[in-house]
Amino acid sequence: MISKAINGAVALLFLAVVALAVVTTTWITVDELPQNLADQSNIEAIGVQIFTQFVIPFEVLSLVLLGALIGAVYIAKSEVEK
Amino acid sequence: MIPLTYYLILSSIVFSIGLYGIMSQRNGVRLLMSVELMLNSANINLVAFSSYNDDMSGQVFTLFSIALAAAEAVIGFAILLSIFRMRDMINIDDINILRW
Amino acid sequence: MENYMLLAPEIILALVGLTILLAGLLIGTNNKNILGYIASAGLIAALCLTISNISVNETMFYGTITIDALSQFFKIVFISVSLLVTIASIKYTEGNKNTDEFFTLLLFSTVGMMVVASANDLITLFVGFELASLSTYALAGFEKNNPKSIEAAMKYFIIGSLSSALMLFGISFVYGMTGTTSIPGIAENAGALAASPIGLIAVVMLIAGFGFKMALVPFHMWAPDTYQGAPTVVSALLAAGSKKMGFVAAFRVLVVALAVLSPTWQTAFAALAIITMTLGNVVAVSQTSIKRMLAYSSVAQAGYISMAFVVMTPMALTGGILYTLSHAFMKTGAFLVVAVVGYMVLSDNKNAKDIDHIDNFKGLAKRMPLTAFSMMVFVFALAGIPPTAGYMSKFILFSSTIESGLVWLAVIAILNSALSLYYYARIVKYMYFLPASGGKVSEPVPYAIAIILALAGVLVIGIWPEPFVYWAMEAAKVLMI
Amino acid sequence: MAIEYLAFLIPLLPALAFVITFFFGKKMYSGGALIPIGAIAISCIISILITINLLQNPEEVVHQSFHWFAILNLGILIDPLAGVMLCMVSFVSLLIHIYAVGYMSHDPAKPRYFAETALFTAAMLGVVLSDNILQLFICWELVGLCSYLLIGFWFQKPSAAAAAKKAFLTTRVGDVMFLTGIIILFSSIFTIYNGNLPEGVYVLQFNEIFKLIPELSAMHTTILGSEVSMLTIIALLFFGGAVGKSGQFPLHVWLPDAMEGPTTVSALIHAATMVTAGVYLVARTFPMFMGAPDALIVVAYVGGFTALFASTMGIVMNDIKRVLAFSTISQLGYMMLGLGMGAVVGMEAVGVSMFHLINHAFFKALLFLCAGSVIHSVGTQDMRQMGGVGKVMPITFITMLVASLALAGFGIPGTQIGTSGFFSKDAIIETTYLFGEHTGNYIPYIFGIVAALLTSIYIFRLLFMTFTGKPRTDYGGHESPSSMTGPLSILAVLALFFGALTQTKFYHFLEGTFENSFVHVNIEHLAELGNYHLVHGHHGEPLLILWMPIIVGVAGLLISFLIYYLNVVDMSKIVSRNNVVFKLLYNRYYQHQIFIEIISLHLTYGLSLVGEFIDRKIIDGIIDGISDGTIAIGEIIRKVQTGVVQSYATAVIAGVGLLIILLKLIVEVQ
Repeated sequence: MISKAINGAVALLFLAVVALAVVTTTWITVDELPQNLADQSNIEAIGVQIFTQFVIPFEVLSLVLLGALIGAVYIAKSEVEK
Repeated sequence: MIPLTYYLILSSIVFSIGLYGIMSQRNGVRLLMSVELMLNSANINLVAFSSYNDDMSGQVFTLFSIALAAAEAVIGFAILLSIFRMRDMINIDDINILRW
Repeated sequence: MENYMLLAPEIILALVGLTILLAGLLIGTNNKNILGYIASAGLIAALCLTISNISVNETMFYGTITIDALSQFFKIVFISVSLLVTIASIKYTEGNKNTDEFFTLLLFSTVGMMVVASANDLITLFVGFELASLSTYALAGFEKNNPKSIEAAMKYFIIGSLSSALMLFGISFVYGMTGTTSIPGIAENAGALAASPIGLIAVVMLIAGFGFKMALVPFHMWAPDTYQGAPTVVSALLAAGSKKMGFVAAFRVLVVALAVLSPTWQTAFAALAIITMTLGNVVAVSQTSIKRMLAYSSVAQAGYISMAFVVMTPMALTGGILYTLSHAFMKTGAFLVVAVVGYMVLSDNKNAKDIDHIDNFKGLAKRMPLTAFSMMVFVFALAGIPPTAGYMSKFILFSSTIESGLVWLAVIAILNSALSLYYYARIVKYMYFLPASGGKVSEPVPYAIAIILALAGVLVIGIWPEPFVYWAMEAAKVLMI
Repeated sequence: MAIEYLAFLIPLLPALAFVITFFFGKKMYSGGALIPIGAIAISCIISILITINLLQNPEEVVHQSFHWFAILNLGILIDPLAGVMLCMVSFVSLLIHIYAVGYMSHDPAKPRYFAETALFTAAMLGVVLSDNILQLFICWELVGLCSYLLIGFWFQKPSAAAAAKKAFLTTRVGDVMFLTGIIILFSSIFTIYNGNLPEGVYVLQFNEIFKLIPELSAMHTTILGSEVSMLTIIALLFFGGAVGKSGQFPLHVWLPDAMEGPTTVSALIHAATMVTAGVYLVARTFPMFMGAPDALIVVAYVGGFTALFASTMGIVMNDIKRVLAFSTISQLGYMMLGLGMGAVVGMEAVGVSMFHLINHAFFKALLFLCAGSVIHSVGTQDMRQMGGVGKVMPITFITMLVASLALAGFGIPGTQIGTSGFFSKDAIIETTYLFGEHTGNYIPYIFGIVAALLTSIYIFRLLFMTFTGKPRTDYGGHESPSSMTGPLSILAVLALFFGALTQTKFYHFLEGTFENSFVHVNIEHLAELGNYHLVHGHHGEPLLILWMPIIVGVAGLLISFLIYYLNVVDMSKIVSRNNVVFKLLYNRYYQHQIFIEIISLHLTYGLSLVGEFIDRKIIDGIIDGISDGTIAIGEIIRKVQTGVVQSYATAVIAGVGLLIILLKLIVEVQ
């Protein structure tokens, strides 16, 4: 129980530090958000970006998923059947 | 218009909850949930920054990170499953053969 | 048109990985040895292609990938380590019906590390990081019926995902302040980040993420447990390969992208380097498991390499980069020796416990002279005794530290390396000066080849360091723009 | 005839012999001993021929070098200093290898022995031949490794394994200092050139280093509030390396324990060659010491104190090899003392000290080999179990007597009659007197003269206890085979006559070491940098001073003769403090006896015991304490690793938090 309290205190302290930093920072933002959000489809823009600019990470991501799949199946599979 | 800081405070709170969880929970599944919380709080940040900076790459990053979080969870559950099969429980603080 | 040939090593390795996976479905367990040879062939091809493009400098794919001296240097480190591990694993996986998964994951993790080495964008970097991590989580738990192996994987996984989350959180702030994920773009806009309080938090979180891979204290605690519990060949990969990924990522992100914040992270690395090398060496002294001892020694070595971040002169970066190469050969070699000894112990007694206990090294010089001699060279190299690779790297690193006026740091490092000799010499004592408990054993050929290659690497760099130093210098130039 | 072109063969042949013997020795005669013997014989011949050439033409030193990497090189330099050292090392090594054929004849691990000694010889020749400090360091480490392997040659004995480890670790302390010195030197040179090295300059080559001595000595740094010259720091760190290797106080603790190895190893490595590497290092870098204020004085004091300290302990040892080990430490102290006298006599100090080094190599190797011969025959190392060995082993006895006379330095001053030890040791003591005369500081002289008295006491004690009287146990020895007595006789001849024959030429030859085609250093000028005032033409010391060493030598002989031959004092009674006064009164020579009792026995014996106490308890204790402390701390810290993964996560998070706070504080301050 005490350890949980300590953990809680650590987490709260962390929150305080980050929140303080967030509040005191002046963030660079665009002056105002695009007015009519419904007009803009960001889906299309994201799609284009994925297949142009971020095509390499995307391809690597395919390897990640495959690797995770192989690893997970291998580890989770029970070895009882001979 | 909601100030950007609100999103960031929210994500910090979520992140801290995740931190608390990973430090205090003994159940493996809860631990994984905590990790997901932390990853997703970062996603909130990324999306918020993305729209407030009017730059699309943050949202693409978010998509990637969601996929990665899924892959991570898969591996995590596989390891937990394997632990469960071996010891019939997933209280990970009892697993300490390797120490010192 | 992009020059795809420059990415050929990654493509080849990914394709070879897939081929192995498919071929594994078709051939029987007894013939699966061939998969190891295919993987080795793929790695050798990738190594040759990387070396042939060693002096290229090109940015590709909308600036997400860059091929330069630094990336090629680290790719060669990663491929060499994987090659040594793969060759040794031919014996380790013999008769295992999951050989295909093993080699596929091994190759995938190598691809992940190589992507990190080339990354010019935080998204690429993060995805590559995760590819290498996820594959190695599974590899650490490869002996899934061995509670130690699963425990190792679990600890590695939990601390690993915590670190990725911290890193991603840090990245998100960097993105928020600079508005871009591209590394050169961040370098341009990092001024605002440096001026704001959030910059410090972002840097610390990034250091935590990279420090997890590098095994810097206090982000190191998974390392001894995981290195001890994981299959020894995988420990070699983690200690020698995956650790270096942390360094190359830190070089790219901190030194190149966040150069304006250098006062912050230099201070952080100064503190971490001192704590890391001291704690690593002190705790290593009292270990009885060789794998655990090597793990702590590897923690300590990470501390030495981190000195490059503190000093930040071209010579120090050269030393740090050369150290990663030397350490790759020394550590892989040392872990492979432990693997051979484990093999020997198991062939003595099928149900042996604690196969990595130091007692198993008693009289090794009598039982396996080649292995014992190689181990002696490896540990002396780790301790920094000439004429080995470890000595050369330490010499350059420490002398550049003194030259830049950080004499106190160099003194701490030199004292630490003197202390480290205590436990390294203990292994030599066990191998050469204690009676053997069995007859002569001949090393399995794959292990012997891998160990001899590592030995050759350690000695060649030690005796003829000129080309390697020159090459590391070229890599360091990339960082000093 | 250009024998110089073959110089590179000198270290290469023994190295080759190592490879051949190591891999194929098992199938050859006597463990492949002939291969190293042949190789070293050729090296020895080449060395001697080159040195003879050098004698006729001291300006033309042999220098070969090839590019190694970037700004470093591998090279061979044979100047007068290296030349004499080469001849000595290869010659002594050759004799000991021949001797070992007989001595090791019963040991099954012969091939390993001969391979390791061959490697040692190669490395030692490498140390001597190096033309740059880095190569010297590499060979230096290799020598240390061979020493480690050979001390632990009989690793089945736990004491041997422990001794090997101790030797390795203790000398490493020195090696770390040496390495630090090299690194500081390297970076200082970089600073001097501002990072722009001239083309074709190998920065760590001796000629380059010596060229930069004025600049180095002008660089200063602050240590503990006082301004210190960079050169002094570098020189003292080099000396630290020499202290470790040459068994100087306080790093001498490994040398007595090193006697666990085979006696031939003790003779070769721990008497004649490796332990003198430290002295050689100081001599090699002597211009640096000349240019560095205070460095030579430190060398002199450490050397002198070691000479005295070790000789007091030599008196109480009962193990024949340990007596010789302490004697070696003490004599090495003399050599360092001699080098330290460079503060007054300049280059002559190198000549005097190296002359003692060479003579010491002959007579100390001889002492060890005689001891080995005795041990081989008697089967024990404890002198209390010997006695009367001289009757069964006449050749060994005679050669040992010669060696002892040489060690104690018997001879007639003012003439050319005397053992080799007489000429070299007395020269050192005379220089210390000169030092006293010119600086008013007679402490080095007192160190030297008292140590000379004690030297004479312990060596004749050894001689009388071992070779005279009646056998105290039934050991049934026999004279050793001719492969052993042959080398003994050769060494005995050298120990007897080498000094007298070469004395005058030797100093003159060595004084040219730093003035030749390779390096050209003006010692006078350097002495000014180091604030030393050199004196020239010092002859006509009082007759008493000339005779003093021989007087104390004879006094020591008499004391030992009385106690251990005539048994006028029963040592066991003294030690047990039984009725000392009674015996004293009934002795006719009571005046003399009191002198012996008080000075030599109680005082010296007490002093020896204190010395041993300091050695065993305090110095060993500190070294052990550091290692135990480290282990204990390690044990505590490792418990932090609880094995529970949440605590690891907590550590990561706490680490992040602490780092943020720490950086925040530091950044605020900045």
